[in-house]
Amino acid sequence: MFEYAPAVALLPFVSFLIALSVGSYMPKKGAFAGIAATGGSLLLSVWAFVTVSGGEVYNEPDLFTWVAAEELSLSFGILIDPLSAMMLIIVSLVAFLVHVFSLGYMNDEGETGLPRYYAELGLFTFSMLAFVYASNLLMAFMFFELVGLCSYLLIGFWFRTESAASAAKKAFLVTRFGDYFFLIGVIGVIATFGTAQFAGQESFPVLAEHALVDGETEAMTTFLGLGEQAWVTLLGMLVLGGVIGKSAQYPLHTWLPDAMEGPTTVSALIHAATMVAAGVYLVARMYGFYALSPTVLTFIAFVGGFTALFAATMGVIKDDIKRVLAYSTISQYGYMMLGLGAGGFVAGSFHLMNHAFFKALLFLGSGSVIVLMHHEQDMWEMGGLKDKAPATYYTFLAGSLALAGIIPFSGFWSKDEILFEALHYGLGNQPLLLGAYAMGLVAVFFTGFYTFRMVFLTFHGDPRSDTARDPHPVGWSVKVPLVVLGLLATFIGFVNMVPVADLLNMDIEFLHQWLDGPEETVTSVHHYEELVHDAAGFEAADIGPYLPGALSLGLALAGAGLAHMLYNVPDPEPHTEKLGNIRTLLKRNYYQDEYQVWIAEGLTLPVARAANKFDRTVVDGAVNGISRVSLDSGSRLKQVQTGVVTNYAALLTFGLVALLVVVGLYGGWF
Amino acid sequence: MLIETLIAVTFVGSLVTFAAPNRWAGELAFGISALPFVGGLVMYSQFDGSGNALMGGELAFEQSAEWITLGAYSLNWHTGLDGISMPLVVLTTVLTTLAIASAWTPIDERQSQFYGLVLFMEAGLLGVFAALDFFVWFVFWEAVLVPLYLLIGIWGGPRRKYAAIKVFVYTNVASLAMFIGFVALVFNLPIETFDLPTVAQALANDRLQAPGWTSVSALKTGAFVAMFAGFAVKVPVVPFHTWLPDAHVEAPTPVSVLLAGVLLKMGTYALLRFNFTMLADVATQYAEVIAVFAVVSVIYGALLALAQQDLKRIVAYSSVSSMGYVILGLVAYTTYGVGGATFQMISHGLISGLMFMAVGVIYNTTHTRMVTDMSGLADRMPVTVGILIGGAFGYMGLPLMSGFAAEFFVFLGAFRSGTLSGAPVFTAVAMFGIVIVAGYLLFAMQRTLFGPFRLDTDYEVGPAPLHDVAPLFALLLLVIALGVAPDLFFDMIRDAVNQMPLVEADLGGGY
Amino acid sequence: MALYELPEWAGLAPAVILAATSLVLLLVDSIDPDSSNRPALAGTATTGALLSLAVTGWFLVAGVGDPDGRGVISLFGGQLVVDQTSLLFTFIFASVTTMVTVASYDYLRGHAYQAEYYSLIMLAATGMATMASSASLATVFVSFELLSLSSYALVAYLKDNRGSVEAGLKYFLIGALSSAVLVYGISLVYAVTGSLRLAAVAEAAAGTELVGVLGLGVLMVLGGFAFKTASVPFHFWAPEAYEGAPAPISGFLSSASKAAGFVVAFRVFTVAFPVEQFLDLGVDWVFAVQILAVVTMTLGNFAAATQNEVKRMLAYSSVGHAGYALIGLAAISGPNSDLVLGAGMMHLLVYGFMNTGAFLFIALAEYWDVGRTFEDYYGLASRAPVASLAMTVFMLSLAGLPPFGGFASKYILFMGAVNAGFWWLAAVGAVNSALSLYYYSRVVKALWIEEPSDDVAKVGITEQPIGIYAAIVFAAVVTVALLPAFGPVTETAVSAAGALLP
Amino acid sequence: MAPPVEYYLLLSAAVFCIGLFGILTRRNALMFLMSVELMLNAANINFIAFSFQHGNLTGQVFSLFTMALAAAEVAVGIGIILVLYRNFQDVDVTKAATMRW
Repeated sequence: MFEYAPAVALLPFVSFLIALSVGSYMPKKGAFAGIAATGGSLLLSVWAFVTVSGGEVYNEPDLFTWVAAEELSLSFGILIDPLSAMMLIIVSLVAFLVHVFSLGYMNDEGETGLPRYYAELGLFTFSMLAFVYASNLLMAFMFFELVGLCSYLLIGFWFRTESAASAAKKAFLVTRFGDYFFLIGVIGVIATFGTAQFAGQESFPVLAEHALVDGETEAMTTFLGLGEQAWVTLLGMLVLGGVIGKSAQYPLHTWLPDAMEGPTTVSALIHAATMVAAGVYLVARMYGFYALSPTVLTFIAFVGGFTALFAATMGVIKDDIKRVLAYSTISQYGYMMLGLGAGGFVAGSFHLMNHAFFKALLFLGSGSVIVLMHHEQDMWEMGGLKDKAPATYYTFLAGSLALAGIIPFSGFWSKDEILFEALHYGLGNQPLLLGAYAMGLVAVFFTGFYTFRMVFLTFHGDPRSDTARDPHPVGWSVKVPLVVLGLLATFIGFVNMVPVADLLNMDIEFLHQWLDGPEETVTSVHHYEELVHDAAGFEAADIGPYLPGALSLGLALAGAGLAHMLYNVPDPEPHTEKLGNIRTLLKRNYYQDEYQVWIAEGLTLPVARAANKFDRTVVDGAVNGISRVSLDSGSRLKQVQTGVVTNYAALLTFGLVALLVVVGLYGGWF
Repeated sequence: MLIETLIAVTFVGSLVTFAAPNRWAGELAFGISALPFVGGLVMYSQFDGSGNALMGGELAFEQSAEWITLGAYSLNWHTGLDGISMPLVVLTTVLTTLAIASAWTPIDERQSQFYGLVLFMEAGLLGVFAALDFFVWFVFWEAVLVPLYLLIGIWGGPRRKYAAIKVFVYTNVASLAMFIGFVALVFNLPIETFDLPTVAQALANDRLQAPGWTSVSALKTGAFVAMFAGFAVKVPVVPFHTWLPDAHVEAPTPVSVLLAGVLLKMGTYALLRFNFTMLADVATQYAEVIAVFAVVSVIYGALLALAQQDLKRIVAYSSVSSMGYVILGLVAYTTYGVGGATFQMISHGLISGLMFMAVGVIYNTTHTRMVTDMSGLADRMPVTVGILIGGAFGYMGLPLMSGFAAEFFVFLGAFRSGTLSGAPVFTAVAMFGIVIVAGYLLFAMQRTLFGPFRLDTDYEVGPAPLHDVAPLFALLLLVIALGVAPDLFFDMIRDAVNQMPLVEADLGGGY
Repeated sequence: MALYELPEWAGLAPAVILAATSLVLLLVDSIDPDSSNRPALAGTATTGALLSLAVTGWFLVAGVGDPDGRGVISLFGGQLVVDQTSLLFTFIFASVTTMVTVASYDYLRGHAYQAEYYSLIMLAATGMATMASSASLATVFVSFELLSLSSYALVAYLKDNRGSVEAGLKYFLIGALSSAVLVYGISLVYAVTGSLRLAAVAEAAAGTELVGVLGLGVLMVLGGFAFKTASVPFHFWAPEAYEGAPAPISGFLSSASKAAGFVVAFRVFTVAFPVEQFLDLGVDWVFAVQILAVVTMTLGNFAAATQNEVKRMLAYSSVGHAGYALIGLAAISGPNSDLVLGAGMMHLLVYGFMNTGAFLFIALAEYWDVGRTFEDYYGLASRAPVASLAMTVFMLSLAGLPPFGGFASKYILFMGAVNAGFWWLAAVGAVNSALSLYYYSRVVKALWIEEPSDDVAKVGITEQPIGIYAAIVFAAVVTVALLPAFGPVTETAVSAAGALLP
Repeated sequence: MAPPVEYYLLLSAAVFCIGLFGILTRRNALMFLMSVELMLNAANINFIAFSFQHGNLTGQVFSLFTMALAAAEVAVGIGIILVLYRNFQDVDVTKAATMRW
C-alpha cells in the first residue's frame, strides 16, 4: 500500500491549491476541500499505521531526485516506521479536527480572507506531514522551513493589526535564528557522512555509530581538526539549534506567546501537532545520532528541564487564557526534551503524543470559550461558564487534568515516565540529570497550579461580565472535535502505563513495543537503549517507579489544591500582588523579550546604520573624491593656457629646453 | 549559427524599435523580444554541449570565423555555449522579455528609444555570454555600457545624471584595468590568438613565459589582481559596490530588473571564466583572501540593506550580499561550490528581478518607495503583495525555491572545500547572511505590506493591471520550478564545472 | 587596371590631383574673384578630393607600395617615396578633405572669397600628401610649410571674426617659431650627417662623435613635428586655433593636419633616426617621445574635462588623442613594434573620421547658431535626432566604446603598447581614456538627457543643410562600419609600419 | 683658410638665441616676425657652412628653400597682422587674448 504514501502529504497540498485558486467560489470558502483532504490523509495514515504494525517498515530514500550529481546526489524519500506512522496519525487527526472546528470558529464569524486561511492551513498540514515522514535530514530541513513559513502566514492572518504582523515576523525571525544553526548542521552532516538518511544501514546515525562505537573512523570525515566524538557532538548541537527554535525552548521561546495573535485554531495546530512538535520530533527522529553523545543528551535534558520550570512559573500569573496555554506549551515541550535528553526515547515520544491531544483539546476548548465570550480572552471577564457550556467545560476539564498530570489522565503517565527516566539515570551515573529532574519536578507543582487557576477562573465562580452571563452558543462543529479529543486525552495514556505494568508485572507497555517495531532495526527503541547505555554510557540506578510517581502526583495535586483554595470561590481575587517584585518579573517574562528586542533593534540596527554611514561617507566618498580631485586638477591644469601668445612661446621654449636637458643628461651628451 | 541569429535579430529589432512610433513601441519591442526568448528555449532544448567551454569541452552551437589579423595575432569571431553560459543566455532572454512587459506602465515618454536601447542591451548581453574570443567578448562587454548609461540617464529618478555617469565611468575604468591585465597575460603566452579556450588551455599547461621584467608567478598574480579588480566592480564586491545602489535607485524598474538580473552576472560570469578557470592556481593560492572579500560582501551588504528605508535600496544592497555567496562558491573549487555559484547567478537573476518588478509595481500605484510612507498595502493590492511575499521568501532562501537550492549548494560546496583552509568557518560566517536577510525583508514587509492601510502620498491605490502582475507571476513560477527541480539547469552546470581545473568533483571523505 | 603601363611618377597621382584641383580653383578665382557659385566651387573641390581618394583607394587595393605587392616606388632621387604608409595617410587626408569640402558648401553660405578658401584647402591637402611621401628632410620641410602656410590662412579665414583672427595669429606665431625650431634642427642634423635624405642620414649618423649636436637636432626636429601634431609643449596654438577657426577647418586641421604631422614623424624617426642605432649613440629620442606622450595625453584630457564650450573641449581632446597616437612612436623600442606603430596609424585613420565628424557637427550647430556651450546643446536630440545620433556615435567612438571604430583602434593601440612591454604607457592611456569618457559623455548627456531651458529651446532649427548632413552621416556610417570592417585596416597599417621599420 | 666649423655653429646658435630672445620679449607682431626671420637665418648659416664643410650643395640649395619659404611666411604673417590690426586696432600680440583656459 505504501505506493500511496506520498498522497498522505500531497492531499492537503492539493487542497491548498484548490482553496487558493477557487476557494472563494466554493461553499464555506474551501473548508470542505481541506476537511476532505485531511480526512483522506488521516485514513491513509491509519492504513499506514496498520501496515507498519503488520511488520513492514517503509524506507524509500529516493522517490524524487532533487540533484542527481554522481558524486553526491540529494533526493526526497519517505520513511514510515513506527515513530513516523504514529506521528502521521497525530498530525492528520489534529489537522482534521482543526479543520472541522474552523467551520464553527472561523466561518461563522463572517471572517474575510477565508480562502487564504484554508489554503494556508492546507499548506501547513502538507509541510508538517512531509516533514514527519521525510527520509533524510535535508528534506526534513526543507519542510521544517516550510512549516515556519506557514506559521508566519497563519500567525499573521489578521495582518491588518500591527500586533499580528509583528508577532508573525518575530516567530519567523526567532525560529530562523535557530534554523541557521540547523542548516549548518545539515550541511555538516552531509559533508561529514556523505548522506543525510535517517534510517537504514547507510544512514548517518549508523555511520556515526560505526565511527564512534566500532572505531571505523573512515566512515566519516571531520573538519577543523576535531576528533570524531567532538565533531559529532558539535553537529548534534548545531542541529539542536533548529529544535530549540521551533520547539520554543529557552532562550528561543519568546516567539511562541506572541504567536497567540493568530486564530485560536491555528494556535491549536501549531502547539499541538505541527510547528512546535516538529522540533522535538526531529530529536526523536535522529535519536540514534544524539544517543551517541552524552554531552548533547545532558544538554537537551537540562534545557528541557529548565524550560519546563521557567515557562511554568511565567504561566502562573497570566490573565489571558490563551497565554496561559502558550506558556504551558513551552513548559510541556520542556518535559519532552527532558525525557529525550534523559535517555527516555519512549517517554519523550509518549508525552509528545499525549500532549498533542490534550493541548489541541485545550486550545480548541479555549477557542470555544472565546466564541462563547464574543472574542474576549481575559479570564477575569469570564467565570461561571460551567453550567452554560457543559460540553466545553467537561472536555476542557479533561484536558486540564491531563495537562496537570493527574492520574489517570494521559498526561500523568507520560510526565511521570519522563521524570522517572531522568531520576534513575541521574541516580545512576549522570548526576547532572538530577538537576534537570529537580527542575522538572518543581515545574509539576506550578503546572497543577496555573492549569486549575485557569479552569476555575474560566468556568467556576460567578460570571464577571455580561457576555459571561449570556454567552454566544457554539455549534456541532465545535463540540465534536472537543469530544473526540476529550476522550483521547482521557484514555490515550493507558497505552504505556509503566508503573502499572511494573506493578502487575504484565507486558502492557504497548507504546514501547510499538516503537520497538516488528523487528530490530536501527530506529527501534531497543537499539536506542543500547546506544544510550553503550555509546553515551548512561547507567540506570535500580529504583522503583512508585515513589517518584507518587511524588510528582502529589505535587500536581498540591498545585491544583492551592489554585482551588485561591480561585475556586464565587468572586476570586487576583492575589498576584502578594508576589511583590517577583510579580513584575513574571509579568515581564524575566525580560527575555526585552533583551532579544534590544539585540535586534538596540544593537544590530545601530551597527547597520553606522555601516551605512561609513559606506556613504568613506567608501563612496573615496570614489567621489577621486573624480572630484581629477576634475579640480583638470581645471587647475588648464590655467597654463593663459591666452597670451608670448607666454605660449615662453612655455614652449621652456618645455623644449627641459626636454633637451633631461634627454641630454639621460643620454650623456654633456 | 543560432546564437548569431539571436544576436542579429535582437540588434536589428532594436534599430526597428528605435524608428518605431512611441505609441506601440512597447508592444513591438515585446513581440521582437519574444523571438530571442523562443530562440533561447529552442537552444536550451537542443543543447548538446558537454564539458567546459574553455577546457576543451564539447560546445553547443559553436561558430567561428576570421575577423581581424593583427600582425601575427588573429582576433576571430568565435561563439559557443556550454553548461555555464547556456542558462545565462536563457536567463537573459527571459528577463528581457518580462522586463519589457513590466515597462509598459512606468515608461511614458520616448518609448521607442527606451525599448530600442533595452533590446540593444539584450543583444550585448547575449554576446557577452556567447563569445569565446576575448576581443569579441570585450566588444559586447563594453557595448552593454552605452545603453545602460542612457537608460538610467534619460528615464531615471531625480539623481539619475549622477548615477548614470558614475556607473558609466566606474565600470569603464574597471574594464580598462581588466583589459590590460588580461592582454599582458596573453602576450606572454606562446600563442598567437585571443581565443579564450586556447588561452585557458595554454595557461593550464603552464606555457606562460615570464617577460624580462618579472617572474611568471608575479605576472600571473598581477594579471589576476587586475582582472579581479576589474570584475569585482561589475559584480560588485565590497568595497567596489557603491555605484550599485545609486544606479538601482535611480534606474527605472525594468532597467533595475536587467541590471540586477543579468548585468551583475556579467561580472561573476567573467570572474568564473577568467580568474577562476584560467588562473585557478592563483585563485586557490589566495583563496582565503578572496573568501574574506566574499564573506565581507555578504555580511556588510546585508547590514547595509538593514539600514535602508528605500525598498529599492534594500533590494540593491541585498544583491551585493547575494553576489558574495557567488564569490564564496567560486573560491571553494568544488562541484557544488562553483556549480552552486553559477546556479546562484540564475536564481538571483530571477528573484532579484522579481523583487525589483514587484517594488516597481507598488511604486507605480503609490508613487513612493519609502518604507515609512506606507503600510497595509496587502489590503489594497493582495495579488501583487502575495507575489512579493513569495519573492521575499525566495530571497530568504525558502526551500523549494531556487534561492535555497543555490545557497545550499554554495554552502555545501564551500563547507567541504579542500582548497580553502578553514572553509567551514568561512561558510558558517557567510551563512549568517540568511538570518540578516530574513531580518530586513521581514521588517520591510511588516511595515509596508501589513498593519492598517496608510499612504502618505495621496494616490488612489487599487489592484495593479494584469500586464504588470503577469511577469511577476511568471518569475515566481520559474523560481519555484528551479527550486523543486534544480537539475533543469544544475545538471549542465555541474557537467561544465567538473571540467574546470582544480575543481574537486567528489566530496572526498572516507566513504 | 594594369598598373605597370603607368609611369612610376603616377604613384604621386593623389597629390598631383589635389594640387591640380587647387590650381583650377585659383584659376577660377583669378577669372571671377568674387564668384559665389557655391555648387561649382564646392563641387570642383569635392571632385578633386574624391578623385584622389578614389585613386588612393585603388592603389591600396592594387598593392602599390606593398613590398610583397607592386613594391615601393621611390622618385626624384629618393626625395619622394610612395609606399603603403604614404598611401594610407593620403587616404585619410583625401577622405577628410572630401568631408570638409562637402560640409563647407553650406558653411560658407554668404562668405566672400570662397574660391580661395577651397584652393587653400586643396593646397593644404597637397602639402599633407607630399608630407606623407617625402623621404628627405628637404621635402619634409617644404611640404610642411606648404601645409602650415595654407592652414594659417584658413584659420584666419573669417576676417571680421575676432576669434578667427586671434586664432590665426596665435597659430601663425607659434607655427613660425616651431618651423624655425624645425629647420634649425634639420640644419643641425645636416651639420652632423651632411645629408638630408632620410636613409642617408641614418647611414651617415652611424659612429659620429658630434652626439650632442645630433641629439639637439633630433629633438628640435621632434619639436617641429610636435607642433604639427599638437603635442605638448608645442600644443598651445591648438585649443585656440580649433576654437577660433571655422568649424570645418578645425576638423580639417585636428584630424588631417595632425595625421600629416604624425606620418612625417613616423617616417623620419623610423627611417632617418633608427631606434637601436641612435640608442647606441646615446640619442634616446624614444625617451623624449614617451615623456611627450604621457604629458600630452594627460594634459589634453584633464584640460578637456572641465571645458564649458563643446568646441574647445574637442580641441583639447584632440590634443589628448595626439598623446594616444604618440604611443605608437613611444613604444617603438620594444619587441614587434610594427604592431604598436601600425596601431598608431589605425588610430589616426579612425580618428580622421570620428573627429572630423564631431567638428562638422559643431559646424552644423554654428550654422544653426544654437550656441557653443554644453547648455546650448541641451535637448538638441529632440530637435535634430539624426545629427545628434551621429554626434553620439562620434563621442562614444572617441571615448573608445563599441560598437564603433574608435573602440577597436584605441584598444588595439593599448594592446600594442602592452605587447611591446610598455604596459605602463597603456595604463596611463587607460586612466586618461576613463577620464575622457566623462567629458565625452557630457555631450551625450547634453544632447539626450538634459531638458532644454526655454531660451535654448526657442532657437529654431529652420533648415537642414544637406551638405553638412551628408558629411556627418557619411562620417558616422564609416565610424560604425570600421569596427566590423577593421580587418583590412589592420593588415595595411601593420604591414606599412613593418615596411618603415628597419 | 676658412675658420673651423665650430665657430659657425656658435654663430648660428647665437643668432638663433637672439631671435628666440626677441620672440620671448617683443610684443609687437612685426618684431616677432623679424625675430623668426633671424632664427631661420641662423639655420641658413648652418646649412651654408656645413654644405661647404661636407662639400655637397644640398645645404646651399636647402637654404634657398628656406629663404623662399621665409618670404612666403612673412607674406602670410603680414596678412594676418593686417586683419589683426583691423580687428584689434593694434599689432600688440598680447592684446589678442580673448580665448584662454
